[in-house]
Amino acid sequence: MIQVKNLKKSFGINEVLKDINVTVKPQEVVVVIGPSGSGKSTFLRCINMLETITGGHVYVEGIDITDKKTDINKVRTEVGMVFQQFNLFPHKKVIENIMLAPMKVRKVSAEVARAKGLELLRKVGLVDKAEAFPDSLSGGQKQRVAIARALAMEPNIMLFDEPTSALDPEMVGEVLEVMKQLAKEGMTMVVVTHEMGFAKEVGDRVLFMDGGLIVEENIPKELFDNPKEERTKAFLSKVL
Amino acid sequence: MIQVKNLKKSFGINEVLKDINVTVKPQEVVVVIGPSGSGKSTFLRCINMLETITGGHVYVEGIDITDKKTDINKVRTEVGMVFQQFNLFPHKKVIENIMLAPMKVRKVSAEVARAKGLELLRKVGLVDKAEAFPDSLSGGQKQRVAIARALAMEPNIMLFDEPTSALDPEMVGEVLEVMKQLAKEGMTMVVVTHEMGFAKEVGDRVLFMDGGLIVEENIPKELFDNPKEERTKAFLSKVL
Amino acid sequence: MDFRWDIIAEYAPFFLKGTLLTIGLSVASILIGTVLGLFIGLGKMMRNKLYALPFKWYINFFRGTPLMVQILLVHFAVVPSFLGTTNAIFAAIVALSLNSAAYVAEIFRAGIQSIDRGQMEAARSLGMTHGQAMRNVILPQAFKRMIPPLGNEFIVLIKDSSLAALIAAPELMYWGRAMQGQYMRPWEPYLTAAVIYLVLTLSLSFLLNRLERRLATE
Amino acid sequence: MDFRWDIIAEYAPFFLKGTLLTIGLSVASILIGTVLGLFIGLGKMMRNKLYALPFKWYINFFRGTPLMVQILLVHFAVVPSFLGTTNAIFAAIVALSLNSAAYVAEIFRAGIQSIDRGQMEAARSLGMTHGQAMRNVILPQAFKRMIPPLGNEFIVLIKDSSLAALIAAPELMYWGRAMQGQYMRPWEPYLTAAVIYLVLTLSLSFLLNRLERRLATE
Amino acid sequence: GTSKTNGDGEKKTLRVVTDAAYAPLEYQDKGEIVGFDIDFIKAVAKEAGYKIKVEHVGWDPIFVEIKGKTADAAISSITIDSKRQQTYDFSIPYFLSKNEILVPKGSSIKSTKDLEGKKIAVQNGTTGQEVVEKLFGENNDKLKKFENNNLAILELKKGGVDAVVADNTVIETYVKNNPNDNLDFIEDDATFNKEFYGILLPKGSKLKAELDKAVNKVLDNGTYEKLYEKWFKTKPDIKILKDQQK
Ligand SMILES: Nc1ncnc2c1ncn2[C@@H]1O[C@H](COP(=O)(O)OP(=O)(O)OP(=O)(O)O)[C@@H](O)[C@H]1O
Ligand SMILES: Nc1ncnc2c1ncn2[C@@H]1O[C@H](COP(=O)(O)OP(=O)(O)OP(=O)(O)O)[C@@H](O)[C@H]1O
Ligand SMILES: [Mg+2]
Ligand SMILES: [Mg+2]
Repeated sequence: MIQVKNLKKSFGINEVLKDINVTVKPQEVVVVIGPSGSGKSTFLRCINMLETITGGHVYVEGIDITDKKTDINKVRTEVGMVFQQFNLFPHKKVIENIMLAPMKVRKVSAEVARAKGLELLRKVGLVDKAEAFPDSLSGGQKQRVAIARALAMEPNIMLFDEPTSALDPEMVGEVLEVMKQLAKEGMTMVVVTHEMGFAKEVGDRVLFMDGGLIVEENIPKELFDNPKEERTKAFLSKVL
Repeated sequence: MIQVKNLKKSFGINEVLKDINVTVKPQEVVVVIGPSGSGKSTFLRCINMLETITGGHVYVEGIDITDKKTDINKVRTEVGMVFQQFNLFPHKKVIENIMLAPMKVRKVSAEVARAKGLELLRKVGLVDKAEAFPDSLSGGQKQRVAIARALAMEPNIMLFDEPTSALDPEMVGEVLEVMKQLAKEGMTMVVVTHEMGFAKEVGDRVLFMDGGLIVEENIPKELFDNPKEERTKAFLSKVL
Repeated sequence: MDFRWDIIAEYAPFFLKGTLLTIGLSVASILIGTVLGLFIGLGKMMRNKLYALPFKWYINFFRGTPLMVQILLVHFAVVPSFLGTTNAIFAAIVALSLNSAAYVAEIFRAGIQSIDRGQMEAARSLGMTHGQAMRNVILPQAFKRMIPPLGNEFIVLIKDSSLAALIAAPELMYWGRAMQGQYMRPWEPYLTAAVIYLVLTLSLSFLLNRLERRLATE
Repeated sequence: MDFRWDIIAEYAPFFLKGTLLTIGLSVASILIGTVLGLFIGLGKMMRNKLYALPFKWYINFFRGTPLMVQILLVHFAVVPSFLGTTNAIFAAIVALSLNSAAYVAEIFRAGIQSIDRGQMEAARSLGMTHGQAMRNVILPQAFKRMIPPLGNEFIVLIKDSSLAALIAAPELMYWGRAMQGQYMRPWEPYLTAAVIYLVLTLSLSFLLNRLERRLATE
Repeated sequence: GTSKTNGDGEKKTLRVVTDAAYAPLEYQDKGEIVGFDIDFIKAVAKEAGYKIKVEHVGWDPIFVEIKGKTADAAISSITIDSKRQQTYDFSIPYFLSKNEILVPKGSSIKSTKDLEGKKIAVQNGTTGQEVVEKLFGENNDKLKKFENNNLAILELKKGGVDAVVADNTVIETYVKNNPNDNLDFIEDDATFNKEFYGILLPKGSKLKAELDKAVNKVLDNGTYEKLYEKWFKTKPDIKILKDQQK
């Protein structure tokens, strides 16, 4: 599904990703953890080409997205992304947020897009907010709309970058619930998160990143209970 | 130590605190929890007169701070406050941040203030950052400096408003450690936090606030394990 | 001090005519300046530095030199070499439009740059092209943010149009100076003009404040 | 078009003299205007609305009317009623200072309001009085933020000082107009003046950019 | 005031103000104030035994300065008229002037009558403006008032107006000095009254008697004629000036 080979990324002289090699299989849920600044966000953004890659290759469903000939907009429709800061379009209603990309990119008609949008809103439990503007929603509601918006493009892979860390604690649950549901339906997911409970419950695999490298990877139970690397141990002792 | 009687606070027509009655005994650690917007911050800010109180009385060490004749600056030196956003003075070095109030308010000499400041920095483990500017510190370090700064006025009571919620997860521990140490030394503390582990370990009492009222209060174990009120149960089920 | 209300009354019709022209000049210039400014702003934001250069220097020139120079150049040098004759009102509109276009271009750029980077990233991650994202996501938000500074530029234009008096475009300030020339008294004409300008600019900024509050609550 | 370089060379010494006076006028006015502006800004921020009113109207007047009106009023009406005589350079400095004070007052207010509320709260919670917090915490930070907009106001003053030509203060624009009067040619004098203004404003904004970057990394 | 008397009874230095934007009577030649008026006032001062300092202050300030007695005298092609005489004193007339019309060569305008319906530029606040307004109505649409004659003439050159009305000396000098501009001047003694310039003095100035005597000397001893020829390349009509004194 996703194959990352020798991925390198520098900002100027600052090498943020040093040599990342990961394969994500279909329907797999991969959780990425690691200290701040370790390159987790940059890693996700490289998969979606929001950052220009400095070295190595990323294959999404077999297509090399670092290849100049690849239509990156085409690839992006296959990969949904959910951001920490939601990034809803504040000038559009909830339903319009969801309808916009299908209509503009897939040239779907307004009726079809709206029907699909309402269906997705039902799925995330917000069908009554369809005509509201994002500003009137709580953080948890915003993030659920953002997930619905990404799903509207019917992606095969979903990337989540700390989807719950900008939320008040009592809203974390409702967002994680939607994500668990997605995982259960077989969505391939890469999730950067600090929610260890979610990682244990839903994750097929956990990657621990530090200093631009994947220091350790394992199934959640093993990694949390028996970390092999010193750095993993140190990090987990602080966080758990 | 602190006595809050029939405290009311409105912003315009919005009554944020409805009728708060609390007594904090010397050396007690009181933890305040509750959903966003329930009035936790407003409650703390009223104790420190950062908000003008609409009704009721607050006594700090027997002095009615709602009385117009009370010298509020005098009372404030007895009550230290630590904010979610740290609020360090960015134009002053770490040590100067700590020295400023003792020198200006208590008219302490620079030497004495510096000696005291270095002692406090040692206590929070940051004596090597004395000459650094706040911007060069991590979030956890900033919050520890903020605690040291509040302690420099030798307050009898410390108020903490979500001191760890703006921090990356791996930095939460170092701040909680300093707070635990303070509690151990017998500081009277009122702490708004979502860190249930801290509440259980250090708290003498937990107040659950909702809708401007204290809905339930109890020792931590009881409140977390056997909440009596429906609202408490609902909140805890989301957060724990 | 004797303040001669009678001569103000005498000049009232001229002040009225002048005020109308002042408003006309400002409205025409803000409209033309906005359209022109959008193009120049887009030009300056082009990724190719070489193509962007002329737009950058356009902005530098019009923001870096006094409007008085610009008006005199346009009236006595530029317009005659195109039209073969001078035309004060035309020259005033041209100079004020060119000048405000430079400021509008910067307002436009600032408006676009004020939109959170996350908006473009969200749009791109949904598969939209840069152009689609601009049109559907960035520009609608940027335009809304441009309204207050554009209103401010309009106020500036009302005041700046007073320089058209130097080329004898009969706007408000021109009549103030004509009155001064006739009676050789400074207070009456200039205070009258000042009060009228004040009424114009304060009313406009009052309207703008209301508009801003409307937009904010929307 | 025949462009007569010889007459520009001939007027070069006067342009030089004029440039120096332009710089002098702007420097004097930004200095006086800043000091005055701080007071007016403080006045407008007074909690008592009634006391604040005159300061508010001072700002309204000087920001709401054209500088041309202000310069003419000061030169022909205000200064003579104090000094009994006119003095172009003095009047230019007075008018430009009064005008820039209104803008500085707003810069000052914006600077203070841009400081996060938490700073004042932290200082007060440590037991500092409002005055102590202002002096030790708010103002030092606000002043640093005021530097870029003050620099910008300085650039505006360089351009605005060209209006002093109208009252025969022999600054840059005055010599441009004198040259035009002597040779009855518009291009040479006005383009020369424009280029000199451009050099002044661009150099200043270059210096300001460097200063801003310095301040940002500090 | 600004004038000062030396201890040993030497005559003081007079502060004379002018608006040096009126070639060739007074203007700035690259910073130096020169012109017929300047030479003339120097000659008069010499006769009267004064030193002088001429300063360019602009047109309106002249009246402020003289009224406030901060300057001793002003010379700036100031027409003697009864309205001004209510507030100021004038020396005896020293110069004959009248308005003229400046037009492009070959213009259909041959006299003031032809100005009807034509666009006219004048300097704001001058007698030229007054004449045109008297003929065609105050603030009429075809009249453009500029800040000085320089801008008015430039406007004519660039085709924005059909004629400029200003003092004969200004117009004739411009036509003579700029033959390539193909401009012509039109006299119309029937409509344009004779005007006389005087030295402007504060009301009740003690200088008036001394200066009047000195002016007459300059008129009589040939200095005036010499200066006039230097600046205007023609002979002056001294008799008309003398007649005016009666
Ligand atoms: N656009 C950029 N320009 C320059 N440096 C950047 C940029 N984006 C990220 N970095 C740097 O790259 C490093 C890794 O950043 P990244 O955001 O990937 O970390 P992260 O693991 O997501 O951290 P966090 O948990 O704080 O989100 C950091 O040192 C950061 O400063
Ligand atoms: N300065 C203010 N002006 C108006 N309303 C305010 C102000 N400060 C707080 N409020 C309102 O008072 C209510 C309680 O706010 P408060 O900050 O005390 O809640 P909280 O329990 O601390 O929430 P959180 O967990 O989000 O910090 C909220 O509805 C808030 O909108
Ligand atoms: Mg990140
Ligand atoms: Mg709070």
